[in-house]
Amino acid sequence: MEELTIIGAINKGLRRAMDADPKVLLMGEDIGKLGGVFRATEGLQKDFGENRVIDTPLAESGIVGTAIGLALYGYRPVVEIQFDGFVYPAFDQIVVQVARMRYRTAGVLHLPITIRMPYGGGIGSVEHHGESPEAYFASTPGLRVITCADPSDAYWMIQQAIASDDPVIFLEPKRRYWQKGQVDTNGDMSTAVPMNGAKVLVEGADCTLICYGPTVATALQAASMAAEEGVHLEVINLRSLSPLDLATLNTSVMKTGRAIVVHEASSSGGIGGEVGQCLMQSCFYHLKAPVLRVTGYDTPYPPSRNENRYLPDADRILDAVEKSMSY
Amino acid sequence: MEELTIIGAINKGLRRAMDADPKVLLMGEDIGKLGGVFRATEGLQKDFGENRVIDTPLAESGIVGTAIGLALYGYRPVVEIQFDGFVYPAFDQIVVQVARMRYRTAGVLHLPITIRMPYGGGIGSVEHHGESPEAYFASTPGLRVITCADPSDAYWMIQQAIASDDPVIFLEPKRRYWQKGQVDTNGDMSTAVPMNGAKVLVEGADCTLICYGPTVATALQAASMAAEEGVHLEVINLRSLSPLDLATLNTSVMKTGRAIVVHEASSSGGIGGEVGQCLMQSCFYHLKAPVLRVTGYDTPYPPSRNENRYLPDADRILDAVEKSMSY
Amino acid sequence: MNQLEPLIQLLDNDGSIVENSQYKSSLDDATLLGFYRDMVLVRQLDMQATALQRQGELSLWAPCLGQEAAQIGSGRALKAQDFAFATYREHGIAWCRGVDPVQMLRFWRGTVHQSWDANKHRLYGYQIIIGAHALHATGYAMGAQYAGNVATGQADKDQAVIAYFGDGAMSEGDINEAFIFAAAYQAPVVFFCQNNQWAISEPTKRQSRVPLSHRADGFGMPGVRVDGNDVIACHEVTMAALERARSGQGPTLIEAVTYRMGAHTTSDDPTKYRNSADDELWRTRDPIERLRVYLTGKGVLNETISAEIAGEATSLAERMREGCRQFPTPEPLAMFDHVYAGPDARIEAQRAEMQAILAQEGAN
Amino acid sequence: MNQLEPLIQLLDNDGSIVENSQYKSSLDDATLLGFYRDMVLVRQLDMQATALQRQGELSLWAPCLGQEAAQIGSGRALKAQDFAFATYREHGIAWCRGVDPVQMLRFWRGTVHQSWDANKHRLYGYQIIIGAHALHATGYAMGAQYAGNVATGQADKDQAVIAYFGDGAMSEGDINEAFIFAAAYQAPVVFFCQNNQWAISEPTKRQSRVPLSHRADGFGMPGVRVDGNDVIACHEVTMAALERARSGQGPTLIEAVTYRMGAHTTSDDPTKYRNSADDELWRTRDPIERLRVYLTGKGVLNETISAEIAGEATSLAERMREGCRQFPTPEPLAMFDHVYAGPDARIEAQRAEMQAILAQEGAN
Ligand SMILES: Cc1ncc(C[n+]2csc(CCOP(=O)(O)OP(=O)(O)O)c2C)c(N)n1
Ligand SMILES: Cc1ncc(C[n+]2csc(CCOP(=O)(O)OP(=O)(O)O)c2C)c(N)n1
Ligand SMILES: [Mg+2]
Ligand SMILES: [Mg+2]
Repeated sequence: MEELTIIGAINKGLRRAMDADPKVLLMGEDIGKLGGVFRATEGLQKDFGENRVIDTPLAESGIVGTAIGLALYGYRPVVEIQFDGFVYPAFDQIVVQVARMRYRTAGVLHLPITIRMPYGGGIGSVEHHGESPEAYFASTPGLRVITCADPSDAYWMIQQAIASDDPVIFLEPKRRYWQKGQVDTNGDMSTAVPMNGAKVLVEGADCTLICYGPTVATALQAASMAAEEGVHLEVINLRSLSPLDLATLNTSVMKTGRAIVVHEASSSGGIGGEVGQCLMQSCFYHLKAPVLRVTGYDTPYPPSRNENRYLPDADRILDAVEKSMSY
Repeated sequence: MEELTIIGAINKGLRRAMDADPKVLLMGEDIGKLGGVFRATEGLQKDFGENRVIDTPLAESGIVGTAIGLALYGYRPVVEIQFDGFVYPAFDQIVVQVARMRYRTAGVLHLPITIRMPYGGGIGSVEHHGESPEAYFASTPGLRVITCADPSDAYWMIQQAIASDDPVIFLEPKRRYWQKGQVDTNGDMSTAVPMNGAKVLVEGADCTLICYGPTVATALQAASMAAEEGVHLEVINLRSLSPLDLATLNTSVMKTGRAIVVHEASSSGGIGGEVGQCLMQSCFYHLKAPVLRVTGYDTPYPPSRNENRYLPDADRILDAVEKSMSY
Repeated sequence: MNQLEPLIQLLDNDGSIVENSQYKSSLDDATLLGFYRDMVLVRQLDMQATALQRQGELSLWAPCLGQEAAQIGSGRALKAQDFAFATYREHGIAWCRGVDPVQMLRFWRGTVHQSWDANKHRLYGYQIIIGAHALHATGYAMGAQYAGNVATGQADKDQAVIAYFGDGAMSEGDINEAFIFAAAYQAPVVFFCQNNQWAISEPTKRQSRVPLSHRADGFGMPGVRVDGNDVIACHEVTMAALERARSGQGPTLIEAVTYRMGAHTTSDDPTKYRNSADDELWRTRDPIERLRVYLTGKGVLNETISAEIAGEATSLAERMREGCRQFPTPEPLAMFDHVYAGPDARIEAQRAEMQAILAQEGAN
Repeated sequence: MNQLEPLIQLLDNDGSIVENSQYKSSLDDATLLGFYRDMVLVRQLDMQATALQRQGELSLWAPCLGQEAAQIGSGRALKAQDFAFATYREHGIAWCRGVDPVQMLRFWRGTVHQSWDANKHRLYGYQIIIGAHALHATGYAMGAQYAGNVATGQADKDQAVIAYFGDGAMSEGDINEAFIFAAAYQAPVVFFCQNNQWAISEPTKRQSRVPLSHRADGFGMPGVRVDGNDVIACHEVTMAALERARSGQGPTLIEAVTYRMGAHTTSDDPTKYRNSADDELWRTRDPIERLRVYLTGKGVLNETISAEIAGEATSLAERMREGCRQFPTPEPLAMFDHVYAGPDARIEAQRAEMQAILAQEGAN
């Protein structure tokens, strides 16, 4: 066991993946000497060289597009998109090419590409540095979309993403990068929790809180506040946004009869609606209240002096719990 | 009253908008001499000149990006994206710039841009010509997303979109382009049904079918088949995918207690889940069955020889009705 | 505009050899005769496919009529170890990469999204999204470099990659980013732009006021402008660029000036936007005809050989007609295959739903 | 690499006038003194903003330290009717467009997404997305053309547009598409690339092996390479390009070779990726210093005037410190304004939710 931050765990996970497989390449803007603007790749170019940790020209479509070519050649590229807000120039290459190559070629070609991306708000920065674009990717067939919320998951899930034969969008909760936790860095990937499964973090009988990435810490906080009031929330870290681990969610909601989805992205068209719809279909007779959502608002991301009002907090979650319990 | 096809109605609507406002410009690939690959702009360059019907270089980001500049100058650009599958290179300009300009500038700048796009499958073409990307746009704050299903709506909604001070994604159901209907081309835009409202097409007490664009005709067919069996479906054409006209949906579902959303796009992350979630929240005690979805599958769009299996048809809708009624 | 600029030409429109200070023909008569046969057969396959579309057997076809020299000349310059990325129009390249014309049709009939095994033919399938594949080609070339398969000096090992696209594509961001990456990493990739003068209804001048090959310089790579209807020049120029790439000297942009003699696709009606005078002019510059004149003049081509090739063409056409109709209609359940590497719960549920529908239909 | 290529220079590093066959200084002493004052004050505002960030008053700042000549030289070439589109680093341009430095800080303090009224200053606000605004600039320039505000010959009417971006931006698809559109329509736009040698940690050679100005030719527009630390040359070159644009002769690309003397932003640590020798070298090429030497030599600048300007700088800094702290923290409810032109049911419901939260907090 080793104490690591999330960003430190990603760095170690990348290193271990590169050690394990010489086909693993890292690509992105400023990932070499600088080690990335968040230092996810710190020290890796020094140790693995410029041919495996590749500083790219400033062109996101170009980065993903050339990663596709490298993957076709037999490499396993790991692409860093510097910030969530800069992924859109690569959108075409991601949703039209990366997502569909296997389907298009009936399995002849496939693209084991991982696209890493810091996402979410709360770091007090300027426009385009606080976005949650996960729904765009989660609604795209052919992509796997996962996100970590603690150093142990960060360490293992990045390795699982790289080992996956499907393309993976790996979302990193940037405002939690410096959150610390124990990681069993001597462990083995095969015994780590699979990346496509949800995890029950806290058991509780009254209502299920479904969260992921940056909102996991918020949900845990809300759960302990509720517990003090005698309300027992079950907290589930979704981890995989596509596919959804509905089996785990169903078990929980069949027990509690209530669910609240918490995410930073806007409500409309977000993961929350999809989860709610799925739960309505699978747990119709068990639901004592509608699935509720505590999310960012249906506006663009606001200026940072207002972001704490925009982001779901424990109070808003507890209000929703109260609302749910009142049905 | 005049009998027009949907594509003919769009052409006439564009012409009328250009006549009414000299600031209206059309931009796109092949929209000039050729009149667009579907002939939506046929004859317009001849009558309005090359400065108002602008053939652009082959670069979608460039088209939308320059349309933004033209809008900032005071024009009202109407952009044609040749096919749904070619909109993604412009995604960044659409979701990061077009959608947010008003918010970013606190109302100082705004972009009255209409982005027209044929969408949906069923025309037997090759890859990228049968897509339904509406959810990407509908989940983007700042955009309005609308779609027509008959010539009268096509005629009026395109004019309303152009007149809107918000940017509008105008989705045209390409396999219905040649569907005919009566249009009151002498009417007045102010008396036409507003573009952001849903329309009840058929009243019925048993179950609500919610559809839009290309699936409206399919839903109507299903409704008449059901009527023969004595099941009365209420058919609602959503028309606006963002914002959703929840008032109209709520009224219907509070009456019927059942709802089925029908669209061509994949199920996961589609409009159906958002509609279902909203209905669960607003009609929880009225719902006799979960809101169900009849949609394209969670795969990329298949080769065209399989597309009729992929697209929702009346039989699949009736199966869902049966399932809903059996709760 | 474009056709007035100087072009590299080795065989002129009258079928005579032209001297060029930089390039010379390295081709013997047998090879040239082979090219001639290639071009005739590719034209045949193209016309047959167009006919099949007219008969309702294909949903669409993008003819390469008039572009045979550009495609055969460059396509025959590729070595087995090279890799090609093409658009929807490069049937001649597919031909050179050993794809059976019957197989080519599967995509256009709507039975599959890709007609052939890209690894087997070392040719990526038909790509519809304009420009996107130029980046894939560049990345693939970077891969060759990282793998140590460039500049080894071993003739059978050093790899190059070629990316085909049109004049219209030159405006897409992706193409320009491909130039950036290729130049930055000195990737062994050749960008082969067939300037067929039209992007659907838009003439090349809508995209650029200067010859497209001029674009190369400012990106830090050489640009070459070649007569795209001269199969010899296309071959030599491409050979040189590929060799440059294989030996580690980096990318090249080739602009082959040719003409789209037919419609953009079978859905298109070019009479809407271009005048027949241009069509007429370019009919007199037919890329096959000039090679025929040259080879006939040299006595390499004669009536017997012509008849032989015509016979081959006839049976190719026949094989296409028959083969096309015999493609199995895809199984509805195949729609659910290959979305992910392994099974996915959602998709399996939907597959089961479809199975139930099929079972019900079977029962009725 | 880049700095060894020939550059247009009118004032050399020692503060002496250089002869140039194509460009001459048209500036009188008073104007030059004005430029000097501009540069000193812009440097002051930049350093003050950096300090405010260090003190926690701003969340971020992107210094323009070292780029004052490029910005003042070009910014002062704009006429009132022109329009500018800049990135996050062009505080000198905002200065030239009459934006109060105090206002500039609002964006960086996180209270608004745009610091000033773009229409009033005819300068679009800070743009973060690299390259995107070059297309907006091109479209705006097309608008000027369609509106008949180009090539009328009326000095106060003809409009030009200028788009600023960096060396890194030259790799983005959007920039290259902007070149395509600008050239295709001969739009009155000047692309002003400040090659400050770095895109965060990446040197310009990661983006291009040839000087960036060379990119222009192949797109069909002139490219000019200018000493970006020479305010006179920057001014003349930009004046000429803008005039070309206004008179209907189309776009120009200007590459101003300068150096980012500071960090990329206040979040950046350049010691991680560049060595101090370069920093030292460029400190000797300070754009303000050479103008100071020149003006002092000519007797235009003296201690009195210097002291006056220093005084202005001091009070500017003071005003910034005070003003910055006085920006009102945005109302939480403002978050719901301006998503759409009119009210939207979803957003109004969410606004009401927030109102309830605020009311509850108020009650507690
Ligand atoms: C990204 C994208 N935009 C638009 C289209 C529609 N489209 C198909 S072919 C074509 C013209 C292409 O012209 P060019 O690059 O010259 O190639 P050619 O067809 O002449 O071979 C267009 C606009 C597309 N396939 N992809
Ligand atoms: C589309 C996009 N990708 C990445 C970034 C992150 N980023 C911000 S500034 C920068 C470097 C820009 O370099 P350059 O264009 O030379 O301008 P400079 O900062 O040197 O003025 C990068 C990569 C961004 N803002 N936008
Ligand atoms: Mg072409
Ligand atoms: Mg720079």
